[in-house]
Amino acid sequence: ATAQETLDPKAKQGGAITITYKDDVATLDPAIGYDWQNWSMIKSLFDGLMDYEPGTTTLRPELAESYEISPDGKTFTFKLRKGVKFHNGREMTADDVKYSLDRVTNPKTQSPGAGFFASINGYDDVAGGKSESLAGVTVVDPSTVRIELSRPDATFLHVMAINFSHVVPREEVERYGADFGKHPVGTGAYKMAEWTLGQRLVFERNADYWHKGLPYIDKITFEIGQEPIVALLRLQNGEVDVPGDGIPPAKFQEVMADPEQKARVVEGGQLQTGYVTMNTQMPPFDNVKVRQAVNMAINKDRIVKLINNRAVPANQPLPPSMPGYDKAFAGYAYDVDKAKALLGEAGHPQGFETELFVMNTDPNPRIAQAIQQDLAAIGIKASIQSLAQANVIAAGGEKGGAPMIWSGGMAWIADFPDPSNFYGPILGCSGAVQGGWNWAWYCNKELDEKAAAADSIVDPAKAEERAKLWGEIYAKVMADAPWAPVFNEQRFTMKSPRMGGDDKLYVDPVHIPINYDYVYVNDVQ
Amino acid sequence: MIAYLTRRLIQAALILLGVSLITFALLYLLPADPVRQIAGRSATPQTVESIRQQLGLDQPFAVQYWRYLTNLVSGDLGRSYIQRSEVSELIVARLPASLLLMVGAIVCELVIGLSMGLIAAVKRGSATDQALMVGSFIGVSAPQFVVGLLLLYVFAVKLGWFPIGGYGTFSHMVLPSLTLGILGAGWYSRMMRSSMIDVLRQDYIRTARAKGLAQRAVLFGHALPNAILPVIAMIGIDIGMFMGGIVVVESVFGWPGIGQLAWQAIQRVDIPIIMGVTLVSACAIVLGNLLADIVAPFIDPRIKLR
Amino acid sequence: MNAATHPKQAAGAPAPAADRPVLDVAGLTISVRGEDGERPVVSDLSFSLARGETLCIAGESGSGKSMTSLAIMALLPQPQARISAGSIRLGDTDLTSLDERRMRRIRGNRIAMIFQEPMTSLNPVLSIGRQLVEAIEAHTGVSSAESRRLAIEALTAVRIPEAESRLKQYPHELSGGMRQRVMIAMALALKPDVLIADEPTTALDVTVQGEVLELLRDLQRQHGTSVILITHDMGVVAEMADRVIIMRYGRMVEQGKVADIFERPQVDYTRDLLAAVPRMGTGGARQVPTDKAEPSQPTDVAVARDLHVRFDLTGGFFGRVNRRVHAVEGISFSIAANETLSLVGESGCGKSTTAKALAGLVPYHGELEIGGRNLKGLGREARKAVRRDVQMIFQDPYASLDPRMRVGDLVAEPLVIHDIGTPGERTERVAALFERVGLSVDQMERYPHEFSGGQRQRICIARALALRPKLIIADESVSALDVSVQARVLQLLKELQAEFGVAYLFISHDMAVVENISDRVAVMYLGQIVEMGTRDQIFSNPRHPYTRRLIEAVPVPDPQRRRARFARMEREIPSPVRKLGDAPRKLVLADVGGGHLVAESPVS
Amino acid sequence: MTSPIAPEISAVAVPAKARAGVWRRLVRRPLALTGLVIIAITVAGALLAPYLTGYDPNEQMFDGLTLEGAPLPPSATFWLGTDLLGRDLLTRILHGARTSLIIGIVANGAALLIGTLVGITAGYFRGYVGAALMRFTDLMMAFPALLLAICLAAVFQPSLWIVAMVIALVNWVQTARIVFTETSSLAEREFIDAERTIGAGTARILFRHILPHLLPTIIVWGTLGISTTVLLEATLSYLGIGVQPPTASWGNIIFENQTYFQAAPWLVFFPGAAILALALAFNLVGDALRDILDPTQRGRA
Ligand SMILES: Nc1ncnc2c1ncn2[C@@H]1O[C@H](COP(=O)(O)OP(=O)(O)OP(=O)(O)O)[C@@H](O)[C@H]1O
Ligand SMILES: Nc1ncnc2c1ncn2[C@@H]1O[C@H](COP(=O)(O)OP(=O)(O)OP(=O)(O)O)[C@@H](O)[C@H]1O
Ligand SMILES: [Mg+2]
Ligand SMILES: [Mg+2]
Repeated sequence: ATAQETLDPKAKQGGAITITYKDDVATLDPAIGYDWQNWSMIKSLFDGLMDYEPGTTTLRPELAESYEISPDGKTFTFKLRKGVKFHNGREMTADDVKYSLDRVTNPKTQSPGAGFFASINGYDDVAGGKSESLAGVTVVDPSTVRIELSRPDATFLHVMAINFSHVVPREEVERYGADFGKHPVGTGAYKMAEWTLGQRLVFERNADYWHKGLPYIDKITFEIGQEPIVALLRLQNGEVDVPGDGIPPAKFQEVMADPEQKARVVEGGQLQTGYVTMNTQMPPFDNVKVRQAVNMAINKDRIVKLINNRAVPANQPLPPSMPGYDKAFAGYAYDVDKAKALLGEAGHPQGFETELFVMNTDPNPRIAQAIQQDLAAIGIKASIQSLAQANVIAAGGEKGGAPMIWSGGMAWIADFPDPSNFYGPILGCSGAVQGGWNWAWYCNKELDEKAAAADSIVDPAKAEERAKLWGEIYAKVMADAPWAPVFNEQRFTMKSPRMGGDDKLYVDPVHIPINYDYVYVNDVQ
Repeated sequence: MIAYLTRRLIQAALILLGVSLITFALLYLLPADPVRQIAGRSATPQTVESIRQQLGLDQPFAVQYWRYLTNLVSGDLGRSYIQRSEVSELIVARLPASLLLMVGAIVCELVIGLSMGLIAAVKRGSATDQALMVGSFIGVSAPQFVVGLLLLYVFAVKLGWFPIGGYGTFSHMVLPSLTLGILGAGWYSRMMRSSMIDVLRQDYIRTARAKGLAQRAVLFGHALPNAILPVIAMIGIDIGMFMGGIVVVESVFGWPGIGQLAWQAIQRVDIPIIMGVTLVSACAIVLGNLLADIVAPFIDPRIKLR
Repeated sequence: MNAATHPKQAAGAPAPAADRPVLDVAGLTISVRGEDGERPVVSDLSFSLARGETLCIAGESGSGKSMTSLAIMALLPQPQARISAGSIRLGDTDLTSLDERRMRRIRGNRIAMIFQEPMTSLNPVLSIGRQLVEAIEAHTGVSSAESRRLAIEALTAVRIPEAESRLKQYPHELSGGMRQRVMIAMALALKPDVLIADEPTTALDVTVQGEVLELLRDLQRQHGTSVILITHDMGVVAEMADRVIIMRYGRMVEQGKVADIFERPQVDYTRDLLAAVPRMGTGGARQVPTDKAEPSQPTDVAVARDLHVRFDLTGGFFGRVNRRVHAVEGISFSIAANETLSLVGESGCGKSTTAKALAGLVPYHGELEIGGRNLKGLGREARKAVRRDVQMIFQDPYASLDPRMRVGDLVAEPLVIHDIGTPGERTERVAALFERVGLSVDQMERYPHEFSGGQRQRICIARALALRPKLIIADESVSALDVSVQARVLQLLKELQAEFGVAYLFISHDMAVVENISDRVAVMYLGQIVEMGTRDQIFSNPRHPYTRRLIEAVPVPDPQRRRARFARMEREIPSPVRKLGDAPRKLVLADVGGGHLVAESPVS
Repeated sequence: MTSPIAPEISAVAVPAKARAGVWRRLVRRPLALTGLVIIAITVAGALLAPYLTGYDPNEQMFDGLTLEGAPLPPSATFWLGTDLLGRDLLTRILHGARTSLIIGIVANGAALLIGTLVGITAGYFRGYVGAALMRFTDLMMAFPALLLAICLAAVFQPSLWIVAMVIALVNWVQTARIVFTETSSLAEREFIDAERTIGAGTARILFRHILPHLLPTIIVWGTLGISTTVLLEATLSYLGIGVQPPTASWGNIIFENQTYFQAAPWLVFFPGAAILALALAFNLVGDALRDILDPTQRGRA
């Protein structure tokens, strides 16, 4: 499939839109940016070898024109698209691809995404500071790059689509050094026109974009530091096109009650699950019965109601739109009596006292209080520790730090749409270490092996089989119940009347809040 | 004067040194580990250690602090852990807006607070006095977020007199300054009332009245300069108290000041930014106090700069 | 100075006809509200004031003199005091029924007032120029340049040198005498019909007092102003008054022409008052006979040897000490038990500072001994014990009483601190003290601000007496008292001396009182003693020209011997502020016989 | 002319107890009485909270929310409405009074006490003690209060008493500064010299003579401090370093709900009114106290 076909016949070229965010945009360096504000901005400034069909989770080549996977699944050969130019006018070559991968894995870059590339040959040397260059990445010719893996990795094409692998021009990186993130130069649909720190960023259409006809919009202004409630007021006033932080909970019902406003809300799924972790290495949660009891005690419907029905109750780690999600899985139904019984069996008929950690931004403390009340009903007295994000993360990474954590606000939003993304760092043994992200400290060697096996099924034809395998893994996880999945959040994006383009662009699973490259405005002549 | 300034500036430098030491120590003691935030979820312990080393966070406290100080001398506040930019750059970009907002707020405080206090003192015990007192307590007790949104809703959205948030022109400044100033106005009006009542019973007020001066001349010409002195001393203190309000007001009005920067940094334990903001605010406070002290002799000639 | 150049704005009342009284007070009753309900402080007072006349109101302190004048100005202390009956007419206008706005046009313009406390009556943060100019501008329509000129003129009229440059100065930069003159300038700038001067000279020393009185007379001569002069100094009354009103307990007890009052007083109180007036040259006759002709034993209660007190003034480029006030410059004296040493001298010569050093309130050089104990290097307990032996009565009674304490408690406080007696005994002792200083027992429950100036002074005296100290330092302690009370207090002091052998360091500018009470007298000038000797030596044989001048300046309480002019001061008092390292020359005292010490070279 | 008149005043015997107690004079003033009643109600409400309403402060009632999950406005069942979790707001405000009283009165009072002590000592003693104390105050003052509070609170484990301590630690500085200024000018007054000459000790001078003069200032700062500290506690809880949910405090009820102030105004209005009422009540009492204790103001209605 060539990119040209995806052009929307109704789309008009031109116009400018305004998007608001509350928090600062940290950095636009693709090797570093890992916030949800800069995530899709980076996607519009830079390109990777791979990408997804807009509005879907379907992989497709991007800077690569085509790719080949060796039969053992360990060698990937990418043929690069010709005539792709960086914003500085220079043509992108295979050297840039290698440079970018070398750079993101180099510990000096301090990339939070370096670990995604662990399967590339020579990663350990680079990560350990022994080498500056990944042995597994070879420039075959200026438009061909070959990547050899140390093990088969079914997620590797996804890895080539995430921001961290996006291609950067060496000369610009060296020119700006640590400030490259403030002066991003990529091959993307937009280029940076202005960045007034703390106030606004302006993206300008990249006229030289290799994907002819894209993007549609001439100028995107991101206004920073806008309270979501105020952003909504401004949207209603016609000053803002998309409030980047979505519809604030306090205004949700008001918006949905007004048919005119409701018509401008787009709803979609999200690759997200909200769950409660239970520290499987801390008594009494080392007893599976206790964990199951917790699973049964939580009234998920009520919690969903609390957040204005902006989510669907969950019974397994994977969100519904993720391959491997098991529709048939029953999970643990809400059953207080059974939960009590289980607690009794576990030797805690009177319940026990424990702590529930939660990040301190609305609605998370509220959800935690709802959970707290549900637990109290079966005798578990959980006191809430509502802390800043960093402190919750710190507690979770400590072996005896946090018995229970509500994941909201820090919840796992998939980096890429693949079931494995929900396992490794947060449920696998590798994450159950000091400072790790496996807050349940759940380590099941057998499942780790199964996961490795699933990920070595590289052949796209066998994707179905692989998904099934993952489904089984998560079913096993649920049998051990290190988590109590609570809900999968739904996305509600609001847009101004002039915004055009398919609704799915506004709930694009990988572009949050919207896919800037493909949306357009209706009011240009 | 120059000697005085020199001495005060040296004092200020010492105070800033103390502030930096205490803040640095407190942040050092924080339970959250910034390195893990930088390294991300998929990082191996090895990577984490490597980053820790690069940032020098494996060093003993004294070494870290000394390095911070030496960098500070050359104007280097370090790089943000999260944003990865120079802290000085981030602060410089946002400081003018905050200072502007503070100036606006101080003006609002003084204008509203002093006039309320003055009227209350003159009409002491009357219904007006009671009403003003309730007003000043509402100012002190009302959550600024709500006040800000309310003002925004009424004057910007409904009446359209002011823009809905933003930064740039004078009309952008009015509502945020007012929101921030309302709290202080409450304080000032109480202080002013109190010191005004005191001044109004002094002999020299009787003298002024014996001259046949108009009430206005007595109040503004004679009582105000005497009563305002304790209030002036408060302006320096005020700047420190603004910090809390600035966070809220700036976010409601989309005002690009350091309040939001600080808030985000606190949420995410971005220590270099917290340090930087603390030091910069400490500077502002110290300078504010200095200014208040320098102004005082102009109001009360008996006060000597010492 | 021509009155025609100052067009007066039409004020509330038409100009009074020449034959009619300018001011007419009829049946005036003033009440104040206290904790125990309302009580009158002035009852049924009636008098009138003719054009160009000087009416002196004299009488007991606390008799309502200040209240009356405040009532005329409609400036009674709020919210406690009010006029409860009577009328005050200025020409045809009844001032009691005027609203504030119209009253304002009269104040300053038609009636001006000089207040009792010169120290606090000027606004400390405004330049005196500003304070003068605004008074002028408030009532005339003249340009600001013109009112500035008038202000300079007024300052020149009260003989403030370099008037023009003074305009920029602030009150705290002026001495007490100068401040009082500024007040007068302010009151006179608009040439009011009536001038009320409430004890304008009480706080001033004799030389300045003469100056100020002369000024009042001058201005009256030039502009025909009617003056109400409130004073308890019968000397001043005799010098100034046309008519006199004598008040007591809020009522007028007698009024009449000055000569009549002095020569043919009608009521007992007036007679008592006049009899109580201390007269120069008669002091010896009124002294309680004590037989201490020879101070045989050297039982010195207090000794000062080469006492220096200097205050550093900082300034200049580096904020360093660059000048110094040589307030006390090497004085030596001793006071024996049972003895009264008086310290006299012009304002600012260092009298109070000497007293404070003795009371341990300012750091000093040299040596001070109290009861044989050197004050330097005493421990806590010893210091407290010394404190018990030395008591001080401060110059400004109001400032030295904690305004938030009841006066009864204030007087009892020394007893509490030194743990003397049971609460009951203390109350009794305080009550006795109150009676002895001429206050009533029921006043114990009141607060200092509810008293008149003289009453406050008596409270201070009672307080100092509470501990029965060995030495009492009395800094201008009787200046604010009316003569009868003054006489009573002096008598009391003497009795105490006789009873307990108390020694006094008595500081006063009233030479008559000094002559009356002292055993020995020291005359200070610019921080040094220029002459010291027994009372007789000083008063009958003053050797130093400065001493002579002081004695001459005293007004005589006899209207027949009224002086045409007071001696004018030809220059300002020299300043004790000197550059660093520029210590003043030490005067050498020579004994001219009988222990009469005189500085060897006359100061000029 | 006139004859001397017998002085009526001298006949008066020793007055029968003119010293009405401060308390008696306080309750005689209607405004002060109102204030006292409000304070009493608040304290009683806090103490008796469990018995006053039929609800548990933390009970998230199923019928406390609409089907869309919205809180309920005031009604006969829930007098002040419910919060976002379906809890009875009145019950939470009553229980929250405990926290807020501790913060607004104990912590604020402690701050006032420390500030007064430091300010008065520094202002009275010149020399090294005073200078050292003032430099320390300057140092503390140079901290942006909120940042310092956050750092302090984050270092310790959050709990109500830690928060109270932190608030006291942060808030004493301003009081100290103002008290210092006033004390140093009071120390120059002559009546203080007079006290020294009668042998009054330092403690007596500081607490019997200087302190009463500072009362107006202390009262103003103390009463204004109530609202400020209660809201500061809320900021800290909001940041996760204050009292932890579900413990209610007036401040955190406001902070949790402030974005909803249009959709559910009662959630902000009632706790806000409670803070205001408490602060006003203390101010009324404080103002009256100030007048009563200030003899120059006697005779005022
Ligand atoms: N503010 C006040 N409140 C209550 N009583 C007062 C007040 N001011 C003065 N008094 C009382 O009023 C009476 C008259 O006081 P006033 O000041 O007029 O006396 P005076 O004649 O001027 O005495 P002195 O010569 O001592 O100044 C005194 O008994 C005094 O105690
Ligand atoms: N604390 C001080 N600092 C600087 N100078 C002072 C201080 N106290 C007094 N002086 C100065 O010392 C000198 C002597 O003052 P002192 O009060 O002893 O005079 P005095 O003889 O009592 O005069 P008066 O009769 O006016 O009371 C004056 O010039 C005064 O200005
Ligand atoms: Mg008087
Ligand atoms: Mg003196």
